[in-house]
Amino acid sequence: MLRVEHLSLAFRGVQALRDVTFEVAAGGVTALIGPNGAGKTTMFNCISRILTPDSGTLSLDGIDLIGVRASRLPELGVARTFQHAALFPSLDVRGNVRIGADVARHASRPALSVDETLDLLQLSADASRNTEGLPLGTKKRVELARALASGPHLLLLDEPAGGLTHEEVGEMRDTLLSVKERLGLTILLVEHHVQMVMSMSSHVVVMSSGEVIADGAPSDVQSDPRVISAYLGS
Amino acid sequence: MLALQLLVDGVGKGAIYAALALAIVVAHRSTGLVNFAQGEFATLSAMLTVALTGLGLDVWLALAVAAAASFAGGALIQVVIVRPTMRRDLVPVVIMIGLYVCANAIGQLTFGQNPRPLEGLFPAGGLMLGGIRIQWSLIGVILLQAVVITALTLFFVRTKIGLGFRAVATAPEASRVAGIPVERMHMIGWGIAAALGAVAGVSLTNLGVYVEPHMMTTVLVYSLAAVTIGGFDSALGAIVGGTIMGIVESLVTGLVPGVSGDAGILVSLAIITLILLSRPQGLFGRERVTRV
Amino acid sequence: MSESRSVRAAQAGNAALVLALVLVPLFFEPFRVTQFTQILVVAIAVAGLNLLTGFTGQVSVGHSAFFGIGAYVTGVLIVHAAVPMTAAIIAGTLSGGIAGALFGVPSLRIKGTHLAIVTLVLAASLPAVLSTFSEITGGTEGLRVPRITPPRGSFLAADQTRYYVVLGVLLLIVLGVFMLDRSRTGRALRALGDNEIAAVTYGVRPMRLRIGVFAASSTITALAGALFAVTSGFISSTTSYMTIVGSIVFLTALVIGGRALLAGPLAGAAIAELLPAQISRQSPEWANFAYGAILIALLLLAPEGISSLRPRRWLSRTAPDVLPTPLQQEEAPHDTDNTHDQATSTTHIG
Amino acid sequence: TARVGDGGDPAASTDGSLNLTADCLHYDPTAGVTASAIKLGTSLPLTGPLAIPGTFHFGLEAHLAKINAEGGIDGRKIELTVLDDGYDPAKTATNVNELVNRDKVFGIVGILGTATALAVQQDLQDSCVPNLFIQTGAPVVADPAQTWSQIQFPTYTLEAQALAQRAINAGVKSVSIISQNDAFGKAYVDALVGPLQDAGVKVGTRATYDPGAPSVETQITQLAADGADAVFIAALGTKCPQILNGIKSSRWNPLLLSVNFCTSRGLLGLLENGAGDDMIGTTWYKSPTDPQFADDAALAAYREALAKYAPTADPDEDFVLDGWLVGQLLIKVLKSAETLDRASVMRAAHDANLHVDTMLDGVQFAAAGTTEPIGQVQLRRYDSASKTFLFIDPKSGDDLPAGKTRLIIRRTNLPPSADVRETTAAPSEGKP
Amino acid sequence: MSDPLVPLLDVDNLYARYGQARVLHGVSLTVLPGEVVVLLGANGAGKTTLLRAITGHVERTGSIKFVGTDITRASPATIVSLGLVQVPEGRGTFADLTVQENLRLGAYTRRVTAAALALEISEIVERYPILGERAGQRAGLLSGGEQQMLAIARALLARPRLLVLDEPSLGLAPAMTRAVFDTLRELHDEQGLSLLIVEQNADLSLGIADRAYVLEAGEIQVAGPAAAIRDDAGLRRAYLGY
Ligand SMILES: Nc1ncnc2c1ncn2[C@@H]1O[C@H](COP(=O)(O)OP(=O)(O)OP(=O)(O)O)[C@@H](O)[C@H]1O
Ligand SMILES: Nc1ncnc2c1ncn2[C@@H]1O[C@H](COP(=O)(O)OP(=O)(O)OP(=O)(O)O)[C@@H](O)[C@H]1O
Ligand SMILES: CC(C)C[C@H](N)C(=O)O
Ligand SMILES: [Mg+2]
Ligand SMILES: [Mg+2]
Repeated sequence: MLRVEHLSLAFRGVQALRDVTFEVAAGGVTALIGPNGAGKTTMFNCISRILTPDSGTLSLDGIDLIGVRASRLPELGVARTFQHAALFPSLDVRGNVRIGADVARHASRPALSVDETLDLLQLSADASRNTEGLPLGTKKRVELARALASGPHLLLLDEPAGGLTHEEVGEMRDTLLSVKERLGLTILLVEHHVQMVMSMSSHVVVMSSGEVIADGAPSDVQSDPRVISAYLGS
Repeated sequence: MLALQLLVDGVGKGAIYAALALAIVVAHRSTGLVNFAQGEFATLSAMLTVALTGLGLDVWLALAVAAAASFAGGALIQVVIVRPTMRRDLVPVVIMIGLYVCANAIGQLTFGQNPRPLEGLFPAGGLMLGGIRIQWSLIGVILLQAVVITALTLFFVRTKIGLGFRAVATAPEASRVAGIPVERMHMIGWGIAAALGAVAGVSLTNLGVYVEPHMMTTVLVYSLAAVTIGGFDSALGAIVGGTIMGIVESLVTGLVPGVSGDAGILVSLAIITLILLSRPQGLFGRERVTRV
Repeated sequence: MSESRSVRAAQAGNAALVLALVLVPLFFEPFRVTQFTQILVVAIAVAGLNLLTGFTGQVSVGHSAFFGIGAYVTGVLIVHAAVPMTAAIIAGTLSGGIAGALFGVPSLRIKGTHLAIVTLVLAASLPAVLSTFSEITGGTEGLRVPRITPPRGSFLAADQTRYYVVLGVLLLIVLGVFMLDRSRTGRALRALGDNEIAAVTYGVRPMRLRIGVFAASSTITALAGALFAVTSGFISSTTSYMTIVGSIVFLTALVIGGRALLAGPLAGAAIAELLPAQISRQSPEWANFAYGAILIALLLLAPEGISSLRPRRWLSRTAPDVLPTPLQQEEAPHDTDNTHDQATSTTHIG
Repeated sequence: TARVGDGGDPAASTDGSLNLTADCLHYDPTAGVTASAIKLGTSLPLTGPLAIPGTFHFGLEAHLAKINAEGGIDGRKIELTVLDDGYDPAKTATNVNELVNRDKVFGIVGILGTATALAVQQDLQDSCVPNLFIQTGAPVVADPAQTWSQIQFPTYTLEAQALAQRAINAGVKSVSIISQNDAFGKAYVDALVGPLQDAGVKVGTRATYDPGAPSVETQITQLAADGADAVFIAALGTKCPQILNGIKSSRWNPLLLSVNFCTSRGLLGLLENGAGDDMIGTTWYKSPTDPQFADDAALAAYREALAKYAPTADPDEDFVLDGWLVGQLLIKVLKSAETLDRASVMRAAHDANLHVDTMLDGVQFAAAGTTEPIGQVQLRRYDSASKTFLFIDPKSGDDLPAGKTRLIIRRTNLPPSADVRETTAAPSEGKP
Repeated sequence: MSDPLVPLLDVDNLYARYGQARVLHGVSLTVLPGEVVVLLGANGAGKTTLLRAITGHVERTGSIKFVGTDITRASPATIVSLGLVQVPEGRGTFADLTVQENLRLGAYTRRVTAAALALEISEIVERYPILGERAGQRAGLLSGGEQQMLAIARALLARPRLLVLDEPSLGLAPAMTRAVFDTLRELHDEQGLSLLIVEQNADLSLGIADRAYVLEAGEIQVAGPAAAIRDDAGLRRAYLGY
């Protein structure tokens, strides 16, 4: 579905992506993991067209994404969350989710209604709250709700489990998997919660220092010595 | 020849704009606010200086006393008026408008309407350089400003307190976490800016401006434009921005036929828009960090 | 108070306010009606500014220029080209909108305080432009513009006619802003003001919206200017609404008024218009000082504006929650990479 | 002499040409007049950059207070309401609206400024409210169609032409101009250029400055580069000393010609040593700082009343004296009105032919048949060494003996008076 | 070192609120000198609020004593200078300042010579080399995890007696999380640093903790030795996942 080929990007002095190539299969959960500063968020920023790579190609269902403006991506069915929740403080929780739904109105994809989404992520009680005072875990859920409400094909999640207890991580995983089935989603997941990654992904790509160092099934990757030394630690 | 003289005139104009611009930069660098009332504070400081010289004080001494008093005044205003409203969006802007109006009124009430000159800080007259006339006072003011920028730059970049000022201006909450006394820093920042306002006001009187309640009205607009061109965080930028505006304005109105004195502000509008379109943070400003 | 009850209370409050506004000219002397008309004109200008500042958090100190463009295009067309008044008002309004759209272009790149200062310089430039073209604008000597007159056979006096025309426009605009507030575009605007990158990720098109909102905002303020020309009958390049002072009046009224859509601009405009004159009558020497001090005191007591003071709910549904502290660089541009903990700042005015 | 009119038929004028009330909306002849008072109002800048001209009101108030203390006009005290407009025409309009409709004043006196006056002139005309002694000399305000208003200053045209005449007489070959970039400056420039060119004098560089600009060095450099024989200065406030100081330090040494507003002592006190020497200016009243009037009885009375009734005012300020002078004229006009109704008073103003003791000898407020009542000015020279003014002969430029005047007069049907000299200055037409 | 039985931090009956919203309802908690205390709780329980209340960042009533000094009304700056230092939740860095400047600001409340500070900074950088590599880069441009490291490093430079950490592992890769906890343990063991940690990675945090508290809806529900948490089936499922 999403194909990343030979992508490179440097910031002044920092080579954040080096010739990155991987593929995200439709309908699955692909995890993108790697140590801090590996380039995962940068990769997301390239896919969501906030950044333009120096070289390489990006294609979604055969459409060349490099030529697409960031604001058109939701129409193509791409939604994302941000590592540091990027909510709109002048809108309440429901308003934030409605921003997502505003996109979906124009798409022919199946989508959850705003109320369904709020319900699903247990946000109904907080619907009219200001987003600024929300606890971290709740912010993460609002982000996810906003993304889901846009009725995406491809969902990019940047550390959705940050700040959640084990129990809450489990709930989030179950929710994600069930929505994925319902809407026929494809998920690209960046997450440091190894247990969550391993238990829900069908395919894992590991990056380090801007490079892909491993790419395969979760169990294979988990035992890859390079991954252990660079990421998991002994 | 004419062009050269106009250039010198432009530098003089620029020095006027730069004087107040420096105070604006300091306030911004240490509190993150653009103080619209800065010009009026400077006017009050200049009036105080006039009053002190009237008591027989030497003008430099009067300036020092006025700067010290201004420091206290600025700090006091920060504590009593600005601090309680700091964190509420547009409110500080209107607070500063209120301060502007009050300061202006105080000037009229205490000093009266009549313009008064202030004894020069520098020798009168000037030198002729191949037919170009340069006043000693202009040279003096420029030197004074050079000293101020150097001191400010060293202060903000080299010293621990200077670093603290930059921290509280850009990230007050993180500063609190790091144990920096944000409120006190803001107070001192306003004080320093007000003291520099005194220097600005007195500099102006050395560049042909008289002390009167409205001496800063237009200067403020140009100085704000200068700061914007130079970048809100750069003392050097304030000087460069002011000088660019002064020179371009002087050359355009002096050399282009049919362009009248009023065009100055239009020229400034053009310069500021063009420069900011290519460098939105100003020539010497640093772009704010944005990434996700 | 439950959500629906507070909404109903707000509606009732607004209805009462509208009724009062409609009745004003029937109970006041003509000179008061004329004075109120001017307040309504300023309220329209403030509503225009609120569209920009309230929704996107951008601060314009240049709206006096749009006001002036609206007033002058209207006045010049009527006086020099004998264009019918309505057509001239429309032309003046659109001209202000076009100028605003042009200013929307730099606003794509120039943000926050920088934009505010650029607009400030714009405001300072209008009088210079007017005096450059003094042959047609009259410069400081100004232009005498024919005023709105009652339609033939109308039972309304001239002052009442003018009042109702302006009131009608104000109510329409407030209704428009109210609808925008609940619309998809309104949400998109606020999202854009909060966090451009995240907004774009959700399909918000910054160029279109930024230019659009600048244009819409300046159109409304230009309409206020056009109405000023045909209700006051005289415009000059020294008329304060067309100088920086005008921008400051609008900004002050916006903040002092608070974020209620109708009550906010009205209360703000009334204070900005009436207060200085009233104090000045008592003591001209102290008037300015007192005015400045009252402004400060009001904000210390009611930082969210008069319309947010109790009884709070019934005054109105509140408008856009603003804004990323545009003149306080601490939070602008509002980036996702915001290190500052904003937990303590939850209230916004518009 | 005056009694409250019953309204009668105000249109029945002794002067058939003046039908004052023909188009009045709700003409209220005696508004503001009661058995014990006559209410008047004014709007002028008490604050802002033009607050100094605004000090005019002190002189006016002092004079009215003095008259009131002496019993008023037939027992009626004059109550003057002074409102601040900060030189904002929109405010002037609001103020006048309040004065007329809320305070119900009888008339408006001494609106200050051109734009401000224009903002309210038509409204006052439409409602037939006297709009007396407008503080401007702009010909555009002296519009014959505006029968309910009257300016007080000699026109800027007359002033400019008088100075032009002096330049021509002095034999200069070229004149540069520096003027404020607004209607005020333009009125002078417009009036100046024609006569100079007609006389074969070259009009060189014309520089303008923005009233708010902090300095005028660029303009001085431009003018100095041109190096004309004379320079005409149409400026206000601190721009005057800035210009004169600038000229001085540029080492250009032209004949200096300046409008009346530049020649107040307060401003000249800001001059650097030697600057402004021999500058020619105009006047029509007894400047309070002019040493030749140090012992003048009229000024002594003025100072005494001011100290009593307006102690905060600066008696040396020309604008304050002008306010006093207007007060004197006002009382005479009110007293000379046949009845105390608006039309009669307005008619009295139009018929006025008055001299008051604070005016220079020979100067007359003579309104009959003209919209520009004061038609004479005296030239004077500034002596920088003694910091004083000396009246000069317009033709030769020689100093006149103390106490003597030689006026330049606009050619009209004025009654001849003692030491008055006619010159060639042409009457200006009130432009619409 | 102070008396091991007198609490370093003694929070008693603490209430805190944001405007009208009451969040903490009479929380009492202690940290003894040299102790590591973990605070657990569900999303929204009030953990962050509790830490912010202790360090002076939210409106609070009740009593907070630190080394015997009442700091209930003290300003954040005073609290930091007493040695009670916080690593806030999420990014607590100065985005617009460089990494180097961020580190220097860590020692703001201390009297230390420039040379001594440089030495301390170079020691920290040895632990987290990326901070050295990016010394001149502005902090806001770092990756999420890199910023978290910076925030922790900066707090350490304040030389705290009690370090309060709000989700220190947030955004850190597993290996890095372990490295951070190693550092903390080391500082605890070698320098007697006391710790109060809010951490969802309970495996790790309980691993170094002496005692634990569980906060629910603004009230302390469970308090006891760290090991006891592992013995409670419900808590184990919620916080440890097995
Ligand atoms: N705008 C930028 N300017 C300079 N360097 C940058 C910029 N954005 C990212 N980097 C650097 O690029 C590298 C990759 O950053 P990125 O945010 O993609 O990492 P990440 O894999 O998401 O890490 P983490 O798990 O810590 O979030 C980092 O070293 C970061 O410092
Ligand atoms: N600035 C604020 N304004 C209003 N309410 C707030 C604010 N900050 C927190 N709250 C409320 O306080 C309660 C506790 O929040 P807190 O952030 O302390 O939870 P937490 O336990 O840290 O959660 P998490 O594990 O998700 O970080 C929540 O109901 C939250 O909505
Ligand atoms: C100084 C004022 C009395 C003159 C004023 N500027 C005018 O327009 O005429
Ligand atoms: Mg990341
Ligand atoms: Mg938390």
